[in-house]
Amino acid sequence: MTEGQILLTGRGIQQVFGKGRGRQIAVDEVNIEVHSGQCLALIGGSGSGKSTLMRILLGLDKPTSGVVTFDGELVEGRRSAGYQALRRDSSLVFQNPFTSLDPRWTVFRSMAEPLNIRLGRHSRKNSLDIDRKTRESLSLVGLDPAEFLERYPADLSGGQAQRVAVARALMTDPKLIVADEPMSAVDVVARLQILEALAAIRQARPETSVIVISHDLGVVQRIADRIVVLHEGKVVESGSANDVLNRPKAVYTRELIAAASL
Amino acid sequence: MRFIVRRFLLFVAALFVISVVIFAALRILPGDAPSVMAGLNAPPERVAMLRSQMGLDRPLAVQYSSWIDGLLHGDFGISLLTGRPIGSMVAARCSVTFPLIVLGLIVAIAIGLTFGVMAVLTTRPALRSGFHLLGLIGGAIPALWGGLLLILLFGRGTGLLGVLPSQGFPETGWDSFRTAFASLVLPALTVGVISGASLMRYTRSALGDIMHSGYIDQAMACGYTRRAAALKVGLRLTMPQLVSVVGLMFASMITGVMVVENLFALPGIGTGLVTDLGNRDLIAVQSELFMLAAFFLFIGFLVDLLHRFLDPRLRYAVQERA
Amino acid sequence: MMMRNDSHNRAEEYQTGTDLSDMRQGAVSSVERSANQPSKRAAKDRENVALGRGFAVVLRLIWKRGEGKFALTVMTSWVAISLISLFWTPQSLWKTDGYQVWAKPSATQWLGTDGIGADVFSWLMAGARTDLFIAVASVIFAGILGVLLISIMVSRNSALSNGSVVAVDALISIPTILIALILAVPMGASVMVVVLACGIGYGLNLARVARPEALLAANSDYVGSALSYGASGFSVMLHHILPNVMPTVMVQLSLSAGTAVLAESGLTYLGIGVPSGVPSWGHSLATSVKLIDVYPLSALWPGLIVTIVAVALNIFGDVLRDTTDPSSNPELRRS
Amino acid sequence: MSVDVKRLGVCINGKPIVRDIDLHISDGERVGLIGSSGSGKSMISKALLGLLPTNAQVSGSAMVGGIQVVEASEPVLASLRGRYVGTVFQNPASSLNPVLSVGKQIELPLKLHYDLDKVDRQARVARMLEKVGLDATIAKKYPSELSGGQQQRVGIATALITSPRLIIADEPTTALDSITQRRIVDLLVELVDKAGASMLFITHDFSVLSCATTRCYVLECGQIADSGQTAALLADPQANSTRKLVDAAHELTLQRK
Repeated sequence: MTEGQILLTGRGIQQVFGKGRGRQIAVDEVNIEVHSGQCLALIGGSGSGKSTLMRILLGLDKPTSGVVTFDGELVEGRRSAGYQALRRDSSLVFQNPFTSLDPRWTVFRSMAEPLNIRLGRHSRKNSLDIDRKTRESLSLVGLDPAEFLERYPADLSGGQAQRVAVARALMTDPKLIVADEPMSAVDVVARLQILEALAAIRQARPETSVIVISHDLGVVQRIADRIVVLHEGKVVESGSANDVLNRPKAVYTRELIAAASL
Repeated sequence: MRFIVRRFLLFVAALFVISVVIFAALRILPGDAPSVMAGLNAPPERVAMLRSQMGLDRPLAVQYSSWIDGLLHGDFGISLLTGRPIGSMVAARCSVTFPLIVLGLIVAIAIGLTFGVMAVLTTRPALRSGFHLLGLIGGAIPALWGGLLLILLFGRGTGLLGVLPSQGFPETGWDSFRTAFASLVLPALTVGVISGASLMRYTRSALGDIMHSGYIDQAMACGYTRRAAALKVGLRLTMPQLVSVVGLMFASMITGVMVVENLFALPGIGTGLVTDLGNRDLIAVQSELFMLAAFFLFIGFLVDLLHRFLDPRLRYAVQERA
Repeated sequence: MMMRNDSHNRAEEYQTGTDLSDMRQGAVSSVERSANQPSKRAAKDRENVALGRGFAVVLRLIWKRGEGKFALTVMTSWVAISLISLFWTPQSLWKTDGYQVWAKPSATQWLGTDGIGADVFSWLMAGARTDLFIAVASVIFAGILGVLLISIMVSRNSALSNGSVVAVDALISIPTILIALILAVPMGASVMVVVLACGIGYGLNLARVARPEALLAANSDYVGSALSYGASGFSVMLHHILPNVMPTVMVQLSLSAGTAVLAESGLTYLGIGVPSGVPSWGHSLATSVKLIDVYPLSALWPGLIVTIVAVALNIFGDVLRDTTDPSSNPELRRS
Repeated sequence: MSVDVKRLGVCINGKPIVRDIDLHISDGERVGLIGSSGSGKSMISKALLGLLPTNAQVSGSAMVGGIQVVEASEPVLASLRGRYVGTVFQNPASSLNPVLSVGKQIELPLKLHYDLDKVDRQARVARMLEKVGLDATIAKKYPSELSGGQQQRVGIATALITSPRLIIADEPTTALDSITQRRIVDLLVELVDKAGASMLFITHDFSVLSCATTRCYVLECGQIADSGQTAALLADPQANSTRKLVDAAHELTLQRK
């Protein structure tokens, strides 16, 4: 496939926690780039630093050293153009769908939230418009709007709730969707549904970039274009999905492949 | 260790703040204290003499620092009304109040823990709602009324059974141990039952939550019965919470203690404080309030330390950054 | 300057990009704007109706339970008696009779008379309104203080939040009565002493009790998500965190109302609560202590009433918690 | 130890969670119980152990090693648990007692069921730690100081310390990352086989099941929907619910080209 423009880059990113004896390098000299329209899988076990790296790439945490750019703009502090652009053009999907949806809000209200924040509660872009967009997004992830819009999270299964979260991420038409272990808190059947939802999004919106974070190579094989394997804070392998899955170089990658094979 | 030091510094800081608050509260007293004390038609010279005796003619900063200086040296000042040192006055009152609090606490813990655990362990719905009702009503009884009921039931003279003294404390204090103890039984029961009821509610909800946790499943899977798991594992796991609750109970009990002291005519801190306040004995009230506050802040300090010590998750918490 | 311009442009591009029909947005006519007005109002109305219905549903759910019926009945009667006592009591509060002191209950004086010959029953009835005021005022005060403290405790400014947590931890060990004593020294016995002491004490307690839940909400992913879309800390507090701690706050405040009534009786008895000329249940209880030698059974009534009210408020708190949570309550979710 | 479940049903507050469960585990056999979340699979394991909440009603019959556990008294069940039946839970972080050191945690079943002196118990704990691949120094640590994988190894050691004849593993790997997951399953299977014990392995993931069991039951909406050899079901699923689970497993595991 043809590679789009570079959307997000991280150069020499390092994150150190604590000092003295407790000093711990969570992310060590990581270079990473995401093109628009690309799906990048960030793979690593627990403690590999993948979530730390994600927070830095999204501008939510400040790295000890290193530079992040988004859409050509430097991400540095809350006032930088890159940070503002990230807030505007990126969306997050969290690991546990039930803690990422407010239990006291209906699906509709949760989904409308990003636009309400963006446009102010009583914007001219009135409720009709938001209404239409929620319906569109829900249908895209394979949920019937008529059935789900007025439900509360307590009435959803894990897979349904996570797809609602994915649909919410679509509401702002982001250039980048980041999904942090979106499938590890739900059962296999639900995992497949979420995977299908992500694939549908990529098909409907080919310009949208997706970063999927996971500990499991198996779940990302169908959607990832590129794979970056993180181990103990370092990138041990990166390349096209095909190369990494079929011709792994690092020992750790081979272990991951073995663990994900039947 | 660092936690202990930090918490101790906080304790000292809180002491300082509360001393300033008490000091300030007594200075903005409406009605000039010396004139009140001297009486209605006292000559101005007498008022002025009282004023200088109380040290009220000095600048505020000097008054405050000499008060604190005295406190640090164990000198709490001299009561102008009785002419006795406040330190010994308070000590005498404490010898009534502290045993009362401790007895009340024992009653409360005995009732609260036992019934709380039983309420969790019982499977009979009737018993369950019985405990529920007990907790509700027990915690809603005003101390004054509770004391009154006990007097009506057991008080010597007026009571139906008339077995226990309901008024006063022996002049000789703890030298006549049996009478002294007997006169504390009804007051201690009053505050103990009321606090016990709320402790029972806490125990029931805290232990009830733990019983639904994986820790109990694991303990039972190792071979404990449900009962044993509740007693050996569940109670231990609720301990940090319960210690906090008992610590707070100290604070909530003191209102009841003061009330029953007055009701049962016990010469304790509560009765003393109310008398001194009525007499506008400024110096005495100031020192007594401060000592009470210091006592409760210290209890709070101890409870926090104990809480920390009882929960290894707090001691050894690995910093998680997943 | 360039950058700001750029981001501004993109924001507009975004707005127009999402909806082609909004291309004319730059020149929105006043007609269109006013046309949008009613729908906005309709939305607001719908919200209010939903809120009202939620309230009605909660009330109905509370009423459906036996203990809820009891709590609601007691609370309604309390308010009703308070209102009635403003206009009418069986005997005038100030009618005293020097020949009729410590009288036994009779057809005119249902619970007898006190030391100056005033009607005990009438004072008990009038006491309802003072205690109602104390309960409501101290709950409002505690609620405001508590919610304020909770907001500070979970704020993202770590110096502020840590500071407030330790401060609350230290102050919580100061008993309510001590606060009342300190206040009573300059203020004398007054209703405000009770309200302030209870308000401060219960506010601190509320903050401590609700903090774990507030933290849970504050650290939750739904708050993280809202923040990542650029929501302000204040808006997240208002729309996510506070609604999620509200059940705990309500329960705690309901319990506090009961405790305030109990505290009033204690403080008044000790002479630092409601002053002696004002009717209150504490006053009636204190009277009944003296009545005990004369007519023990009528001494029981004031205490019984205080207990019943406190029990009702406790029950109300419990029932409220069970009925206001949509995640455990399907009936609230039905729309 | 064999397990024989006939027409088992569990209701909670009158609401049926599972019903009509027929399930058999022979001596030394590793059997799986698979179903998506909410299918009631954990309820079955809890019913076998007598760990159901007090508001649950159980009907039918469940024989564990010749003992009827439905309606059995608490002491009988307790003498079974930890001695003849070992249990590994889903999330060790929320099941290992946080105030017990690892050594004391593993020692607990020995202490409750056997009259051994302290030295003997500690020696057994040390041997057990070695078997599950943990360092002996870990015995003094608390669960919160360990990683997820280490915690689950402690969970396995606790379950196996008394050499029980039946292991019930309730989604033991769900909370772990994929590599750790694989290692834990391999370890569990190895230890269970070596001891000659039987195992009931509960999961929602067919790929894990295929490593851990030879035969399995598929649970859907509280009822057994399908059963058979794990490999056969995986190769050629017939029942609808089985096919859904197998398809998902195929889709989510790597097929080497």
